[in-house]
Amino acid sequence: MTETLSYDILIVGSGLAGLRAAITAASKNKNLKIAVLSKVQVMRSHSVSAEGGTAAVLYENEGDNIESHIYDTIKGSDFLADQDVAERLVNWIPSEIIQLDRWGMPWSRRDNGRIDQRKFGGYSFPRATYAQDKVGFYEMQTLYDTCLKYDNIFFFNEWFCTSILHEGNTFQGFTCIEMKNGNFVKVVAPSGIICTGGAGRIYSFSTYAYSSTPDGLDMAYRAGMALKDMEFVQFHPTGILPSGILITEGARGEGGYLINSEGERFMKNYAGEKLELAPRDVVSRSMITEIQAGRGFKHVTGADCLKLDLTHLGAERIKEKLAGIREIGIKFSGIDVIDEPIEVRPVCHYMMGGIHSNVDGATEFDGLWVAGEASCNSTHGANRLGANSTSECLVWGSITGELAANRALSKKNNIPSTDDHQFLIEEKRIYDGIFRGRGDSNPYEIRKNLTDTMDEKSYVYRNENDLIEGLKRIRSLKSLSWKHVDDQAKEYNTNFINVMEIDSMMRVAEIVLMGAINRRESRGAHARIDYPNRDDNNFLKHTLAYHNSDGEPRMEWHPVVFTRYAPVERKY
Amino acid sequence: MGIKPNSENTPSTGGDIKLKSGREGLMGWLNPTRYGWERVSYWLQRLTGVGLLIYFIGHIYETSSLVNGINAWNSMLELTQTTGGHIFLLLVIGASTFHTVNGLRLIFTESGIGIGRPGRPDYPYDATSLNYKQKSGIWVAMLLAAIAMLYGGMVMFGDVS
Amino acid sequence: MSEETNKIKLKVYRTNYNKEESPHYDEFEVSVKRWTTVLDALLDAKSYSDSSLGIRYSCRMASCGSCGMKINGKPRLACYTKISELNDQTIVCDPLPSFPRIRDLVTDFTEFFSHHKKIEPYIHNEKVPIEVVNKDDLVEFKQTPEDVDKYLQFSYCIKCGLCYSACPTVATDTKFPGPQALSQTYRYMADNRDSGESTRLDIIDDRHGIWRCHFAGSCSNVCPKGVDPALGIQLLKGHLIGITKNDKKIATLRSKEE
Amino acid sequence: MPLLKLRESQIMKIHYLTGICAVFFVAIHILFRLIMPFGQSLEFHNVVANYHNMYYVILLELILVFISIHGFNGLRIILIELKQNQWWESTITILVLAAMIGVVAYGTRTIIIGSQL
Ligand SMILES: Cc1cc2nc3c(=O)[nH]c(=O)nc-3n(C[C@H](O)[C@H](O)[C@H](O)COP(=O)(O)OP(=O)(O)OC[C@H]3O[C@@H](n4cnc5c(N)ncnc54)[C@H](O)[C@@H]3O)c2cc1C
Ligand code: HEM
Ligand code: SF4
Ligand code: F3S
Ligand code: FES
Repeated sequence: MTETLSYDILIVGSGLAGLRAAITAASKNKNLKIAVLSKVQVMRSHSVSAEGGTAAVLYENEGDNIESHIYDTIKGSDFLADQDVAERLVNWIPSEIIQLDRWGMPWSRRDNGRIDQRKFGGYSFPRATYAQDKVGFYEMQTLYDTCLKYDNIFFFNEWFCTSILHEGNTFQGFTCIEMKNGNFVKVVAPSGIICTGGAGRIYSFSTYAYSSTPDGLDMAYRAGMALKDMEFVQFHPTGILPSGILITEGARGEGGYLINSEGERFMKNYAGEKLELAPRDVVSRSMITEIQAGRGFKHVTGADCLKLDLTHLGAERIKEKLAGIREIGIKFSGIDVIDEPIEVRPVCHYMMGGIHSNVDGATEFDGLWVAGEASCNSTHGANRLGANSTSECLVWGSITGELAANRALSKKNNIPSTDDHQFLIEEKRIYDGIFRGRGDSNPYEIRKNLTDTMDEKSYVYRNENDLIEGLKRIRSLKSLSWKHVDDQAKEYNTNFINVMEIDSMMRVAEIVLMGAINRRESRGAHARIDYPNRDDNNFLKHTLAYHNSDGEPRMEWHPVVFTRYAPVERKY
Repeated sequence: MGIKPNSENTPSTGGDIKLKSGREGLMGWLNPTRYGWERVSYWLQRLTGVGLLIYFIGHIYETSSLVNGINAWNSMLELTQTTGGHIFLLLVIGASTFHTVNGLRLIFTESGIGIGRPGRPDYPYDATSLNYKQKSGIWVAMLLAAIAMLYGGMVMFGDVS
Repeated sequence: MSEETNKIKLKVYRTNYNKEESPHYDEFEVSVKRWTTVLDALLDAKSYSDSSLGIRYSCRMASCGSCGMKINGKPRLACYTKISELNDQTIVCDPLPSFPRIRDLVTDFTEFFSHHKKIEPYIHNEKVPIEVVNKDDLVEFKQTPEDVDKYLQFSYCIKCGLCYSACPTVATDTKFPGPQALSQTYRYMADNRDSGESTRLDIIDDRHGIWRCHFAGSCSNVCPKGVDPALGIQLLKGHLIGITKNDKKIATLRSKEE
Repeated sequence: MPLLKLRESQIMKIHYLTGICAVFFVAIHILFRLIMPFGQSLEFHNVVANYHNMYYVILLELILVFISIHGFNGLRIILIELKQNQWWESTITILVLAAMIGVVAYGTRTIIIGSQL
């Protein structure tokens, strides 16, 4: 049954990063055959949910400058960002904005026909380039449509990748399941790019799509690559109840307030200058502090929350610039933000961590790159600024696309060796270990348990006891016998896929908790009650987690790259 | 098995997977479920169009008896000028009125007139194209069809000799 | 506003053609609250009653377009349909009509996507280099907010296929591009950065092209995103007949000083 | 056949135009039925008398041609939407054209002979 498909470049994941990479590679040379593999239909990737904006310096004549964007990013990261990477991001992104405009992106415009920008948290200039409040959606659509121009891009809709094939440290390909018919297939190529996005579904209360599970990260981890900085999970201040769907930061960028039960605009007590537009970690912590001080609201579900007030913006402004969140509010919360403040609560939103890579997006394997949220090239350090993630996806999408294409061109006639050894091991792992597994607990209950544990034990504020308790719970869940698939059909077996996803969630959740336990300081999104201060002497370094065949990950440290800014205290 | 890249660049290993077409076929044309007045009008326009075509062909045949002289004509009249024939004619009157009026509406809308302009849709979304002009056009067509049938009935049944 | 729980019956179309399973409905009892969506209910059933339920979903916020299905007789997005707004104690879910069925509620979109691809849905412009090569030369097209409003509505489309499955022509005509692809033709035509109008009009002015739309309006009736494909299609027809004129002026690049 | 090579938009223009013209022609045609009591208007000699009116004959011929074009094209539309393959589509086109010509010819025969009665 070992079907082998051979392409020149394999891109796993079709979010912003994946599609951007595909276009760059495809336009480089018509003869390169590029496969875009995705476990959802290509244009359904999680990136469509991104709402607020893409940060870029466009108006230097109005006072913005590259330097300031770099510094904002590094300061936002609590100085854990690699500074050369942040520079690369900021220098590159303006051309991506223009490129998207040429490809048909419906950017919101100023009256004179130029691209408009709005305020976003943590920036010293309004530089979130936006298209209403559906930025990610429009970007995805623009990239997808542009991909259709190239006959050498092949879309593998609903192909689930399970593992990386490699020979030593050289990338060879992926093993995948074609979901439609259940075939287990080997796809090989000289170059590969992993763009599998974030893994926020390891939390219950999360803004992520159901498809945002860590199987991409886990795939790299199992192959021997390090996952970096996984303890840094961003909690976005404004997720609605009960679903966790996001109200974009753009809502505050347009002038929305956060209020507590005393009707007070409490952010003035925490970030006197930037108020609601302080970085997300700051706002989320302030919100939890307010709630703990008893100044929160109770949602009908029983959850504590605060309110986001947009009523003063007026109907016209909301309908024009925040149409999407008005729709979301009415539909999923029953509240029209024109008339009423909406209940919000900090919600799992972004993983700063990911597959360890360098400034070019290159991984520890030759021929394999990583781009987008799945990567951790350390642009975002300990805390990402809003609107910098779609930027990252676009920039490293094009960088890695270019590099992967170069390698593929130089290896055009070297058909990768097709040794079946790893393929057979993987087949055994997923078919014998999972598909025909003999667990008795319901995997979906296990998943609920796991994600609830993460919500409870490693939320905005963390402490040693909780984290250790959480880790214990995850490990005990892991040791239960739950790996089994009730649905034994071959075609479109989502049950099987779900169980594989849960399997990867276990490992990655464990890494998040272990990283959080080891980092005995508070930095960016990682806030320890027991170590409330930043500790640059001991922890100004990245966490790496390597797979260990005996189960527990092997934790290591990795230095941060500094070019020009020395760490200072972070105030807003 | 074997990879089958197709023109859409969405390869599949194919295999023995069977799919069943989900097309509704003719049922989809009249589709009983709730799609609004425009769907009703679509269906009536089609039905009346075909009905009229059948009548039209019949009518040509009917009148062709003329060439065979007065007897042939009269025996044809005997066939058609019956109560059943009149009821049929009544339906034709209704159908042609509806088809004509609704057809004129369609000619306008399908030329992009009276259908509205694109603009920013605000939630809850109401499609501009399904505006009251269209709906009233459909209702007027139905109303006129009813009136025409009433009038036709009066003419035919009122003073049949 | 209290948190009432309510039990409803969920009837789900089940079949797996490869296992020669004949189509039937499975019934699940699900408890729902005021905000429970059909997707929530289905996932509840999948997690705790029958994990073999085949269903496609992802974003759960009506922006990815995965979860289209026929709910109580009408094509809708499962994640966008609250059970409380259906006012019914029994919710019936069928796969989207007019799409080939893979299994249970999951349908095959290959043909639908290929229709979209056929209309060349990307910017055509001979005057301006579409690829930004020289990174020092970063200027965008001039496009005012009014210019954006002319096509923005049509770019709301999430490719969910609801319109396609509601359209009576699609029910029998396999070559008809369908409301989604046709409205995207309009989207690009109305965009003043694009000058591919004649190419695309040529493609859709075909025996099975745009004229197979008879303004049944069902597409706009079911579209969850307010795209109003019927509007775009009729406006395109106006252009083809020559009644309405396209007064679009092709946009130019902003000059560096502006 | 060049006729078959008409663009669909041209065919539809014809379809709409014939539809619009039909409105007027048929209106006159029906008004002729109403200038005298309905039953009477159908008597043989009255009908034949009409056929001797040159303008009316032209009107009838135009109705015949226009409605045939419109109606049979409508039928073609319905049928090609039903089933799609090369054979079916060309067959339908040819059959519909043939039927159209047949009906027009047959109707014209009535008109010509009728006007000479
Ligand atoms: C609600 C929300 C709003 C946001 N708003 C903003 C914003 O305003 N500005 C901003 O800059 N950022 C924002 N972000 C963050 C940003 O959207 C994401 O970081 C970014 O879209 C990630 O894109 P990606 O290309 O890396 O991956 P994704 O878009 O997540 O795509 C992942 C892809 O990988 C595929 N995949 C995963 N695993 C596998 C596998 N095993 N096999 C095959 N395929 C696989 C998936 O199918 C998918 O195609 C937001 C995020 C959320 C959740
Ligand atoms: C009197 C004025 C008439 C007008 C204004 C008119 C108008 C129209 C229009 C606009 C359509 C196209 C609808 C669409 O695009 O979906 C149409 C379709 C059609 N018409 Fe007419 N029509 C008229 C008379 C007739 C007559 C007398 C006949 C019968 C011989 C007829 C038969 C048809 C048929 C069969 C269709 C195709 C139905 C379809 O496409 O759904 N029409 N008509
Ligand atoms: S036009 Fe509307 S219904 Fe059709 S695919 Fe797009 S969003 Fe869905
Ligand atoms: S439903 Fe179909 S017929 Fe036309 S108006 Fe919409 S495409
Ligand atoms: S799950 Fe994405 S549209 Fe419903």
